[in-house]
Amino acid sequence: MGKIANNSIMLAAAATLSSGIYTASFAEDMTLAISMRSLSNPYHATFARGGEAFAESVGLPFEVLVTEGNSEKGLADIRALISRTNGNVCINVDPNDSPDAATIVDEAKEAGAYVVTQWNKPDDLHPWDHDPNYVAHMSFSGVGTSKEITNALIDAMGGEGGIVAIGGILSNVPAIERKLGMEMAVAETGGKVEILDFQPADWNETKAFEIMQAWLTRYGDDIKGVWAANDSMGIGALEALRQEGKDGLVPVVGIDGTEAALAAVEAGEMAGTVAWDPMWTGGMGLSLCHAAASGAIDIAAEPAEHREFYGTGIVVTSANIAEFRSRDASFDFNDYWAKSTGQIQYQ
Amino acid sequence: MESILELESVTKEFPGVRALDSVSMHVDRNEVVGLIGENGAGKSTLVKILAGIHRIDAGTMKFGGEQASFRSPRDAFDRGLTMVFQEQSIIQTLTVAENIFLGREREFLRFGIIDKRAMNAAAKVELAKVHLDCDPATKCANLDFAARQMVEIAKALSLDGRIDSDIVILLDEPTSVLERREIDLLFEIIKELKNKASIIFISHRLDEVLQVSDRVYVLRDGAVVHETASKDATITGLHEHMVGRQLDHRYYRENKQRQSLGKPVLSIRNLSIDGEFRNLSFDLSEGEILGIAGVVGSGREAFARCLGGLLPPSGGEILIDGRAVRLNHPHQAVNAGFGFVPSERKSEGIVIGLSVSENMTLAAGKRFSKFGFISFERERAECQRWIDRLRIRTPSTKTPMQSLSGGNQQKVVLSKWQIFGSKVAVLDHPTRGIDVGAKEDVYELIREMAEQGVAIILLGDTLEEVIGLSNVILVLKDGEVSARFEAPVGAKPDQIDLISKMV
Amino acid sequence: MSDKQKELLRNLVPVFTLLILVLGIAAYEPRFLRPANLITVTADTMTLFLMASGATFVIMLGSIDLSIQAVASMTSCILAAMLPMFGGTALLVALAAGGLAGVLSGLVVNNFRIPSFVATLAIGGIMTSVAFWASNERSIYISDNDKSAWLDWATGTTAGIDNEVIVGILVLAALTAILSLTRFGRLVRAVGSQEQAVVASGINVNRIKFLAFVISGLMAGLAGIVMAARLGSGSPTLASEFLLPAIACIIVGGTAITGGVGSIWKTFVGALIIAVVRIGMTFVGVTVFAQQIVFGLVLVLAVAMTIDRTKVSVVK
Amino acid sequence: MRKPRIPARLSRPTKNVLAFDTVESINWRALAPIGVFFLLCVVIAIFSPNFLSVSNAIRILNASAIPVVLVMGATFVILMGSIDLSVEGIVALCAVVTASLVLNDTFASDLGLWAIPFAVLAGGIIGGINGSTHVYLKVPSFMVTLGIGFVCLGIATAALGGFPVRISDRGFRALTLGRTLGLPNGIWVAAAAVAVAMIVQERTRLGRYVYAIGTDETTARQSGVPIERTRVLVFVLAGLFSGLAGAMAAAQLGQGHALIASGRLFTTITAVVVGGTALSGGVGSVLNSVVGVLIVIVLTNGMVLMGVPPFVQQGVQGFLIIVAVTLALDRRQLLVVK
Repeated sequence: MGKIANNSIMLAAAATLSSGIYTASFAEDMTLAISMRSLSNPYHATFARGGEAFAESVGLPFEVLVTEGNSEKGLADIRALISRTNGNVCINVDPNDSPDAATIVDEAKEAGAYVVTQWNKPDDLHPWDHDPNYVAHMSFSGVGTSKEITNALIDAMGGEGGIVAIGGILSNVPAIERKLGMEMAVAETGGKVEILDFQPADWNETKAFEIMQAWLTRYGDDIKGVWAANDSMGIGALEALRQEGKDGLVPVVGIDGTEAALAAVEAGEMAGTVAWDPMWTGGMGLSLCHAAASGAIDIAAEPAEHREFYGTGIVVTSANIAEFRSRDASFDFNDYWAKSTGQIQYQ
Repeated sequence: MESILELESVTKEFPGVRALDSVSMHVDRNEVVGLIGENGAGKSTLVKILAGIHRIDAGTMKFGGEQASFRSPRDAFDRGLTMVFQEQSIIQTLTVAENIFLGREREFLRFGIIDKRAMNAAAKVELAKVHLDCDPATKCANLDFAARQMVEIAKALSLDGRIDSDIVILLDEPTSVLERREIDLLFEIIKELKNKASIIFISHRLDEVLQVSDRVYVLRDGAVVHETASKDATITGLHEHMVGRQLDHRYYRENKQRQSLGKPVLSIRNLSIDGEFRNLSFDLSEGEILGIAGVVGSGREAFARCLGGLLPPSGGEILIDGRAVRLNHPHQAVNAGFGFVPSERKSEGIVIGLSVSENMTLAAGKRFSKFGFISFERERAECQRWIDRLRIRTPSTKTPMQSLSGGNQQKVVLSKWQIFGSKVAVLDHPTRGIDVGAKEDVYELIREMAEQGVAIILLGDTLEEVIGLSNVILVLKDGEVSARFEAPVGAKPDQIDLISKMV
Repeated sequence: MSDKQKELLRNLVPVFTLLILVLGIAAYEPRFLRPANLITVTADTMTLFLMASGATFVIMLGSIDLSIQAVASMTSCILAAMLPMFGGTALLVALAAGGLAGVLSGLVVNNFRIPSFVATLAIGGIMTSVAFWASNERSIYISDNDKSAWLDWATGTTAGIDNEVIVGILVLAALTAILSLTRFGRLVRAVGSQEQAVVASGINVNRIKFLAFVISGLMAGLAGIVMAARLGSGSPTLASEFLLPAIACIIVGGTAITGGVGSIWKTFVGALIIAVVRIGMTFVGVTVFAQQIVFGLVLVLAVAMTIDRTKVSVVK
Repeated sequence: MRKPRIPARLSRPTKNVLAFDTVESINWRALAPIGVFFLLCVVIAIFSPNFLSVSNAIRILNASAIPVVLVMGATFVILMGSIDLSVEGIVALCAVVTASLVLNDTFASDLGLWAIPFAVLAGGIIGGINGSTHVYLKVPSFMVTLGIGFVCLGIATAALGGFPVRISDRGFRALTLGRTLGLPNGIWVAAAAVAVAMIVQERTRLGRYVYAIGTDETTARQSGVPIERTRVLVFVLAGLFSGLAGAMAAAQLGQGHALIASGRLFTTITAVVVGGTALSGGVGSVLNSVVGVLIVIVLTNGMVLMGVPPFVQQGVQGFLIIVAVTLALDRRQLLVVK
């Protein structure tokens, strides 16, 4: 892996030489930007910090755009930014909904801007079809990591029993993938573990709290484990358990690796979570985008696994939480693919 | 005797109207002063000035010997001038006690909490003054109209003992909703009150005014035209001062009253609404004007609203041109041929946000539109014709309705049904609150409508109006017809005859 | 005459507000005024306007329609789900579904006499379920073929102008015609101003209300279709976070929330004000942390400026 | 002296088209929301007998605690004929304030339960801003509270840079986690809020003035009711309750962040209306709203208990709300339905 990265830097360097004239003036007053749902959740707040850290490292102006959960607003803001900068902009986008990615890529292409997308994009939209403006798509394997964390939950339950599962917004792509991963893991137990009920809580803590309460009435002690599609909902369920004095007795897992969830894992209240690395996706996405835009690499010449790749999602449980806390989270902005865990697979 | 309230040359003008013209009057301590006048004579303007709703333009008002100008009804109240409004100022969702002390709860506060027991006890004291025996904790919505009126009077009386200055209580048409025995009781209360307060008594029932008051002022066209001690006055004398002439036949255009009527239009058979009126039957022909007399609560308002489709009948038949019609909704009534001119002009007669022409064609809109699109020119032309014909004072057809005077607004309402082509016009107090000139225009229009063959049912503002305009008069009492008077030109029935059948 | 001028001035306050905002932003970042950018901003505003345009009728009645967001999402799902099989028919079905939502709202408000605030909120919930059902709980992509075959009228360009803008202007013209040239439009104003008097004049007020809700549903449906075309997909959450901005742009334009006063072009201007404030903040570079705060404050100030208090007696 | 009794004849004010106020119907109608509540309980219990367990009753009460506190304020605002859309903003901001003032992972402070007065005060101040802007700039409450709500959410986000403040003060969390006499403390706090609201409604000038203004603002003004002051104070009151709800939300979830109240707004208004309070003002009560909250919460709880498929839940909820309001609301008192 590292080898490939090194090679590609060489290639990129060569490319820089060849296309240097074209990009030299371009990179000068380039704007860097990040677009995402909102700043009011820790994942995206960290994502933005990653972007900011990279912008500081190269001394370029940096902007944050938010969609507020509204695709049209997200697109309008991106258009406004492209218009203001005359297309001289690199955007690391976490689209509000997957179809938005196509529109964003079109806009960028037309104006000569560069984009990297995160998480959401249509399966048939590929960076290599839109060279060079669509630099890359980064994601995490929703199904794979969900399967891993579900296995962690099943382990914590002792391998059998009923679980209840709290999902995200029904039609949301990560929500669908995470649910699928959970179902696959449960299916692999061959009936030892059973999904008692699945309810969507729309990523919302309070809804998860109320649903968990109702489950306690409906299933009572039959609930041996709680699966949540993100940490917020996991915490909501945990608090409902705490209310009944059952915190720590029924294992809960979430996904995202928020500080609250990590602390709950440390305290033994949650059985585990998946830590993405939003600092890395935010910073590295922008770094890669900038590299392509400034000509540091010839992105069109990069292989597919450098254009669509998974980041590292670490399953954190009580077993490895100490190790996780003490790990070296720093990374090199110029080592683009060091943390990649392979090309994105489509189901 | 000492004057508590003194008005000196008080003048009040509104755009286009001089509502009060140099009015001078005084109220002495422990005196009951009657105030009479036709609608539009300036009574309500005077009341609003006393209440602090309007300011005077010229002249002075003295209260308790000092120059006074009230900022608001509350201000007037606090200083001892309190009124019982014609339109009730009771908040129905509050209790009796809360209404009596609304805005004055301070005396019952214990650490910011209202001491309800103390408040109810105090209310009980006030209620005793009006001999109303009800639980002060009852919601006012659960009281009937008369009881609410008594609560209002009790509210006024609650000033007694709470302020040092003299108290003047203004009773604006207090008897109009009361039954006979309640009226008697009210008069007894007024007699008792005289020891504590001065009273201004406004009523259109002249006999009552003479019975209860010591002195009477007669207002006409915004001026005091007559002042007399009650013991020296007669009903007819006061009446002539009120209308300003001996009963004038021309005033009601009696010469234009139709002698011969057209074919029958409307037949009412045993019409009833539970709790309002019973077994009403009559026939009405083209060009005929049927006056309906009766006190409030006689069922005549409900009857008018029934024909407007606003109160569904509970029994009986209504036939137009021999065909039975259903009146469960206003649009059924309108399509059947009824044109209802409501007494509540501001809320039901006009749409304040629309223009003059838009109001005029509100009902007949279909005639002025093709495929739903309005033919503005046709509409404008038609409306302009009516504006000219009815002498409606408006700068243009597009003028917003709110900038018209009451009389002109009412003409617009009448023209609405004329334009629509209603066969039966139901006029519920068509001259309420409009000035004298406009009144005559309205009378003229009513005669014209009759001439064109519209059958008219009229609930008049005054008995005189009903008598003057009608071909035939029905008197309603307690929901039933108590008498029927033919009223041909030259042989009109007497007011006294009607009143005797009304109460 | 001076009264008339005052009236005209009062009517134009929203326009002045918009101009001041545009000039303010342009003073800071002149690129904002480039024609291409102005057209883009307008095009981006059109879905918001479409959603608010029909609801303007309902608000002019003195009622409110809180189902428009759910209706728009639903029609996007129906469109995206049906396009591959039924082609252009899907457009009609989706639009009809929007109208049907309006029919339901109208029936519930009229026949059960439930305040529109709650009735439309509840109908919105039902429409969300329909959207989940129609989309099989997923975002549905619209293929490029279908898009170019059936949705070009919404997303293409004509004579250099984005078609969204043209659709928006056509709707603006049509609805303005309905509001100011037809009897129905006049009665909407009358009902909002003094319902009892309209009832007493023999007008079937329920029919007026019903039609207003249907128009609102249709326009929300159209907004959903255009949104789906622009974003290339249908999703049960496609229009989320659109509801309050849509209501806001009606009010910011100067239409009274108590009814009786208002017009479609005011909503158009209101939508532009909302969009210009939002996009303007990105242009001026207001930090994203402050954007919501600035947006909230500007909203209140804009209404304080644009609302016509001469026609509303009690402010609630 | 003769004493007139209150005549038994029921009056019908002729000036209103559809206004009938008969004594019997008001009493019966006032109980309708309670009837709807019991009906709902019976239906759910048939499908899911667990519903009737004591532990589930406590869970429902517990889930109702925060909404109940919220509707206490919202009811007064709605009784006045206005509306408060800033609920989510104020709750979120006050939850952040609370979380930042107790022992937490972000700021060095440790006020413990003393943080609550600050949160409530903060809510009251925002309510005051709502009220004064509404009254003195004459902007409809709908827009003022919408705008101020955005501002509050913005501040809550900006103050923390998007991260939550996590509470590490166990003592403070006892506000909702602890139990007294077997019931979670949150329920007691909500009960206290209801008691306060009842006193305000029934026994203070403010409460009485709210009804007076909601019923007939002009008459109230003429009677000397200070309209402007009352309106501002009602928004302050609503802010205070929202502030308290914010503190409770922080205690319940152990953190404060900008999204902590999302979804609360429409639940609150729906509960008030389902309880039988008219959006046009004047009719209703805080007790009605408590029943309204219970109906809404039981509905959510019941759908999970009965296993209603997730994708139709919103539809079922919408349908049932229409049914509930149809049964519960005394619509005959409304002249016109808007």
